[in-house]
Amino acid sequence: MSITYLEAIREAQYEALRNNPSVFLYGQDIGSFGGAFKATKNLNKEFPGRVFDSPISEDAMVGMAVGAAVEGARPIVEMQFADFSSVGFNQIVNQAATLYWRTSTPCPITIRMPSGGTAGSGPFHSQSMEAIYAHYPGLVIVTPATVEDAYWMLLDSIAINDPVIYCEHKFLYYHLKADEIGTRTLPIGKARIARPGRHATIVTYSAMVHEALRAAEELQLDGYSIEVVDLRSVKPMDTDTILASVARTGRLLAVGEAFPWGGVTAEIIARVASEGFHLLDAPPMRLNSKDTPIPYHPNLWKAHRPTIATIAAALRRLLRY
Amino acid sequence: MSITYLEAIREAQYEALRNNPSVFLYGQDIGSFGGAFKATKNLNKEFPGRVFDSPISEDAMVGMAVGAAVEGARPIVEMQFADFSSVGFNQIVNQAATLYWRTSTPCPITIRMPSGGTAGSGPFHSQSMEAIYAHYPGLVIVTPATVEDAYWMLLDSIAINDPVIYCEHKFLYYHLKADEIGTRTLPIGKARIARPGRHATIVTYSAMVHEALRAAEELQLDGYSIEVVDLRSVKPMDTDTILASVARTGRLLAVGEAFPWGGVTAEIIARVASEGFHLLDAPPMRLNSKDTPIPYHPNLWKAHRPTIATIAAALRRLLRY
Amino acid sequence: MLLSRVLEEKLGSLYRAGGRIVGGVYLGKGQEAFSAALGIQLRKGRDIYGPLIRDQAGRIAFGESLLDAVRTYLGAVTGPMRGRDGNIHRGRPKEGLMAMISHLGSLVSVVAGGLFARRLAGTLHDSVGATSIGDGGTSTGAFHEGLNMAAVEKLPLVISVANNQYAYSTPNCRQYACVDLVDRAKGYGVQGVAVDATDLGQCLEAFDAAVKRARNGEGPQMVVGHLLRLSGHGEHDDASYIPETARKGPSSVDCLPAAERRIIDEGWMNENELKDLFTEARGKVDQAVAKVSKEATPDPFKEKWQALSSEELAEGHHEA
Amino acid sequence: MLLSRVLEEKLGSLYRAGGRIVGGVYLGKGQEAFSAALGIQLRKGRDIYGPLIRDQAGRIAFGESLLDAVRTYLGAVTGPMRGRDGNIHRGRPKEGLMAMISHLGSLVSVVAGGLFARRLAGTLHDSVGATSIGDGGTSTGAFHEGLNMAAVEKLPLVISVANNQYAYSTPNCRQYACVDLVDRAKGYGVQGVAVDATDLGQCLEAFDAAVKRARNGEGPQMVVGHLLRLSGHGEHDDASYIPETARKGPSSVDCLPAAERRIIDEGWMNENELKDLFTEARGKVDQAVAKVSKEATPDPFKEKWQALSSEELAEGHHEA
Ligand SMILES: Cc1ncc(C[n+]2csc(CCOP(=O)(O)OP(=O)(O)O)c2C)c(N)n1
Ligand SMILES: Cc1ncc(C[n+]2csc(CCOP(=O)(O)OP(=O)(O)O)c2C)c(N)n1
Ligand SMILES: [Mg+2]
Ligand SMILES: [Mg+2]
Repeated sequence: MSITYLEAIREAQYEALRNNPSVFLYGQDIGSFGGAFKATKNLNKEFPGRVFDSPISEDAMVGMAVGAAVEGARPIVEMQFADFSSVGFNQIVNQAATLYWRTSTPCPITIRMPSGGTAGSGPFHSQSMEAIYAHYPGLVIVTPATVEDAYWMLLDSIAINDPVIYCEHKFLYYHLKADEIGTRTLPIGKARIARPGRHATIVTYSAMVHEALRAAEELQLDGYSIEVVDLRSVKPMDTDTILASVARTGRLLAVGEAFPWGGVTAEIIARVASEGFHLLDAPPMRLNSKDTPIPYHPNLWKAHRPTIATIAAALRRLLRY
Repeated sequence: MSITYLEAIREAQYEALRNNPSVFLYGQDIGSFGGAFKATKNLNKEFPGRVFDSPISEDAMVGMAVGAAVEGARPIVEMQFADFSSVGFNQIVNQAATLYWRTSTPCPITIRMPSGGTAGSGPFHSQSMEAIYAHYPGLVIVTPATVEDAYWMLLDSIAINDPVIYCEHKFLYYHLKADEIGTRTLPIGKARIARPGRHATIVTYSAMVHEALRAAEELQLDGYSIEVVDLRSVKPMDTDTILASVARTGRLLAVGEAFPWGGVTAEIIARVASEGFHLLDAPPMRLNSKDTPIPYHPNLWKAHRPTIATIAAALRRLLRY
Repeated sequence: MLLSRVLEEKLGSLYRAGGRIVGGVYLGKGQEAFSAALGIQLRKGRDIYGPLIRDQAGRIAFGESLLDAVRTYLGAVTGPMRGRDGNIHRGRPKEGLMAMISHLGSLVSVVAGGLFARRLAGTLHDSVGATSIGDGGTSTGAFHEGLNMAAVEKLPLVISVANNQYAYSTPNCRQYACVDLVDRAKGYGVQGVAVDATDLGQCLEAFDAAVKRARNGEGPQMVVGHLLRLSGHGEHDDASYIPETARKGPSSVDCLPAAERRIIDEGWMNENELKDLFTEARGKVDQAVAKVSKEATPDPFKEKWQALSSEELAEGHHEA
Repeated sequence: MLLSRVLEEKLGSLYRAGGRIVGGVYLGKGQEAFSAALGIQLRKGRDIYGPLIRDQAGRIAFGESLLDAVRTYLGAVTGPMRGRDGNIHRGRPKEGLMAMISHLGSLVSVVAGGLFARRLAGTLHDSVGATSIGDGGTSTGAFHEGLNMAAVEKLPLVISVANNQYAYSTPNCRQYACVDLVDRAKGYGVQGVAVDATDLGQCLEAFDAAVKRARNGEGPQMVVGHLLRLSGHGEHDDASYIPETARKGPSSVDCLPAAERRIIDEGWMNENELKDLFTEARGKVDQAVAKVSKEATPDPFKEKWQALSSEELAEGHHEA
């Protein structure tokens, strides 16, 4: 028996619904249809009256979740694709994110965002919006990269008394499997050493963790041992674990799938450069997607985002320094 | 005679309307009322039928500008406050920003965003959203800090065949004055040395340029000469000018008024750390507002954003290193 | 509505005097009857209320204290917003009084969400939710999505549309093209009525009926009130863009003296009793202002600079 | 509409065969009459058309080439989107054919803006703009804001609402609560009519009249068509959530055979002539697919990785 990343997301919602009567699910086509990706498959049968098909109204979906949270509920909102959260943006960054700070009323909502690129999905079904939300005070942004984290971090997100943007990567939905969900992982806010190493550190998150791991394997053949840090949550970002890794290796490559201006990789480098400058034996590097919308055709898409090959090439340059 | 930053914005729109029949203005209360800040004062009298009061529909305001641009117009959209662009966000980042790349049809629209904090304005009338827009491919983001730039960069923005987010700082509207508009400034994309110096570089933009200059004056009394770089546009960001300055001084402090996670200051530091690592004699530092919504009460507001005092303190730490 | 008028006049004069009020002042002059008529239908502790810009009268009717209002306007740290947010943005969500953000329309779905959660929890009983919007606010996507969602969920939401003919300086003709905003109700599958909002009697009747229908499970209700904004958009605005014709039009009646006349004509009170009420109101307001004036304003060194409620997830400021 | 059906059947079978089609396939089966009836009213080069998901028939009627469709679905670099965007997102804005983004509702204001600019430039003359929306899309704030703005500006915009009873898997009862979506028209100050969209005759009449009214300066027009989506949401979807009752309901009539029967009954064509038309259509589609199959797909090394049209403002990629 094995369980996929997507199934882990379903199971976590199952658990949350089972254990906490305040939890409910709201999103387009998540009821009897089970969601565009089947992340809520059968949940509306198993928990009648707690899984709702919403109108195509992302702004109102988030607003209603905030209102429900004020009344003590713990709603999980599913965006059909992260990209569509752009029309719910205001309710997320101005309504949900400011509620506690303004009024001392906690806002325990979880917004699930199917994120990231897959071949043939194009500019509006492939976006990674974690940096957009992380810029705003009052939100927690998680980016699970493993089946275990998909499960435990979703449960943790639901338990947190603040709005959580849960970025689940669509590329991992079906491909990524584990034998079982496994025991509880690290808490949100702590990064994970996905692979220990001595010569350089890659700091990354979400689907890029797996590309980074494969690039690290490739470099192993050349005799280099590369450490891979999986951030797990990009806000809060676990600066201590990053710095400790750079202290061991002296070299840093930050890898992300999002657009290149600003974002997670810039934040990683800014932290290490400011707080761990003396740890660096070489200039820190970063690798992102290109500065264009995400292309539809697989030929282009594969070249738009970082790949094993471009990560490995960047590592080689970093190690040569 | 003198002219304020705000008047320069009005004058630039006057010039654009006068010289180019394709230009029109669309925004809330910008017609006979002349805008919430009077940036369009009298323009609807001077150019009848070219300055329109819009409904309270930021999404549609931007969408309509895109459609108009396709037909050859050069619309200027005024957001009443930058903060309200959050409800026009989707049309900006997904409709306007992708149009040229997707269809080869240029999208020459200018969106004016009254940005930044002023005392007593609170969490929803004080935001600086430049980093949010800069993250997305397909947009140009300008942040004028002087009367001259307010004028020339607005004219340049209108002339550019791509969507431009013109971030005008409300704090500068009335206080910042010049004797005259002056001759044409640098093109968009080029940074300006606002003050030359030898011991450290502050890279900043918009209203913070003036706080940085005053902090530099303060340090002058201690015998330090601080260079201040005014980015002028945050995307494109003029890495060359930044690096050349850091090459001269060996020390970098990036200052911004926006929220601390990511954003312009992280991008500055990431570029310098990656491309100018060997130029740095000390760890680069950054100074932003605090990671909470922007407070309403002036007591809190003054402590939330960087000030002359906190910039000077940061410089002293940077110089001691 | 009388106390509201007295309070707002005081706030206006404090604003003009300068120095005491932090930020802007936004008044509901002329809208008291419409606003209060909804507020008094609501039961604090049981119903949910999401007031907007011009709902001082509705707030008082709902049961918000004078002190909450004055403390917020004066930026006292003792107020519900502790100086973090101001004026009309105040609220106590846990007590059913929502704290609006500036973005118009965005409160509709929030109030709907509160009702939705109660129904789910089995605690809805006969409670209702109510919120307001202006003519301008009806043009927002948030208003549309929120009301449509409330209708789909058949929630007991009462939406009061105060059509005061202007959105800041923008007249109705630049805001919508239907004959009457109440024409929108049918398109949402919502019951709608329109009233002359300068007439307290009509307002009371309409909201009484609408709130009853909502409580009875008949789904969202819309009440459109026709009136004129009798103040500037804020106290910084002299509203000189409102033409004489509108200033003298049928909607320009001030609801407050009209209500007083009615009260006297009907013999419910005499002039002296009314005067006493005013004197009493002035006393309350002056007392509140005097009290709050002595209270502390926020101290940045005591302020907890943290946006999250979860201590363990708060990041440092990453200051230089 | 016949060519549209033949093309879409081909695209569907290419999708199921795998390997050739890039990404998903979204068909308009059952909606051809409604879509084409609008498309043929529009004059390419003079009117603006913003088709949506299920408007293959309207596109053909408007004058979009088969090659543009096939090239986009097959991701050929020769197509209007050059492999950068796909399937139903294609368009040629400079030729009046808008290229939709995915976010539903967001094209309404864009088409309105085109008309607005023309009026300003004095080039509007009798041109109109038209765009489509589904039952689901009417719940978006963008739809509301766009239509309201078009009404305020009194633009010659025709909006066709294809109520096919489902938004992906979501039935109408979870999408809106009014009796008929045409009830929304009045609330915008827009003229609205509803038709049985399975009946080509009704569709033709309604759009003919609506487009004429728009050309005559009567402002925005709404035509609501009642039908059933006869395909999955996309070809990956078997639509098993549509119950038998709906599949056999009055709206489940397939407009194409219905139109054929009518044509034969009225004696406008005989069966053989119709068959010939089909054969001809199949020939055209096969030819287009054969041609495009030999064309180049995009090459990342030849691709210009630049989102801005202004060369001098493009930044490097800041790659490691
Ligand atoms: C989405 C959004 N855009 C712009 C504004 C700025 N704004 C504040 S109040 C106002 C006018 C509101 O008019 P209306 O809704 O009619 O209410 P009234 O002030 O007349 O009571 C505007 C444009 C805002 N608050 N929200
Ligand atoms: C704002 C937004 N949210 C979600 C989606 C995802 N989505 C694509 S099509 C669709 C259903 C559309 O239904 P409808 O408008 O009725 O059109 P139909 O497919 O029936 O023709 C959804 C939810 C989207 N495209 N845009
Ligand atoms: Mg109004
Ligand atoms: Mg539909």
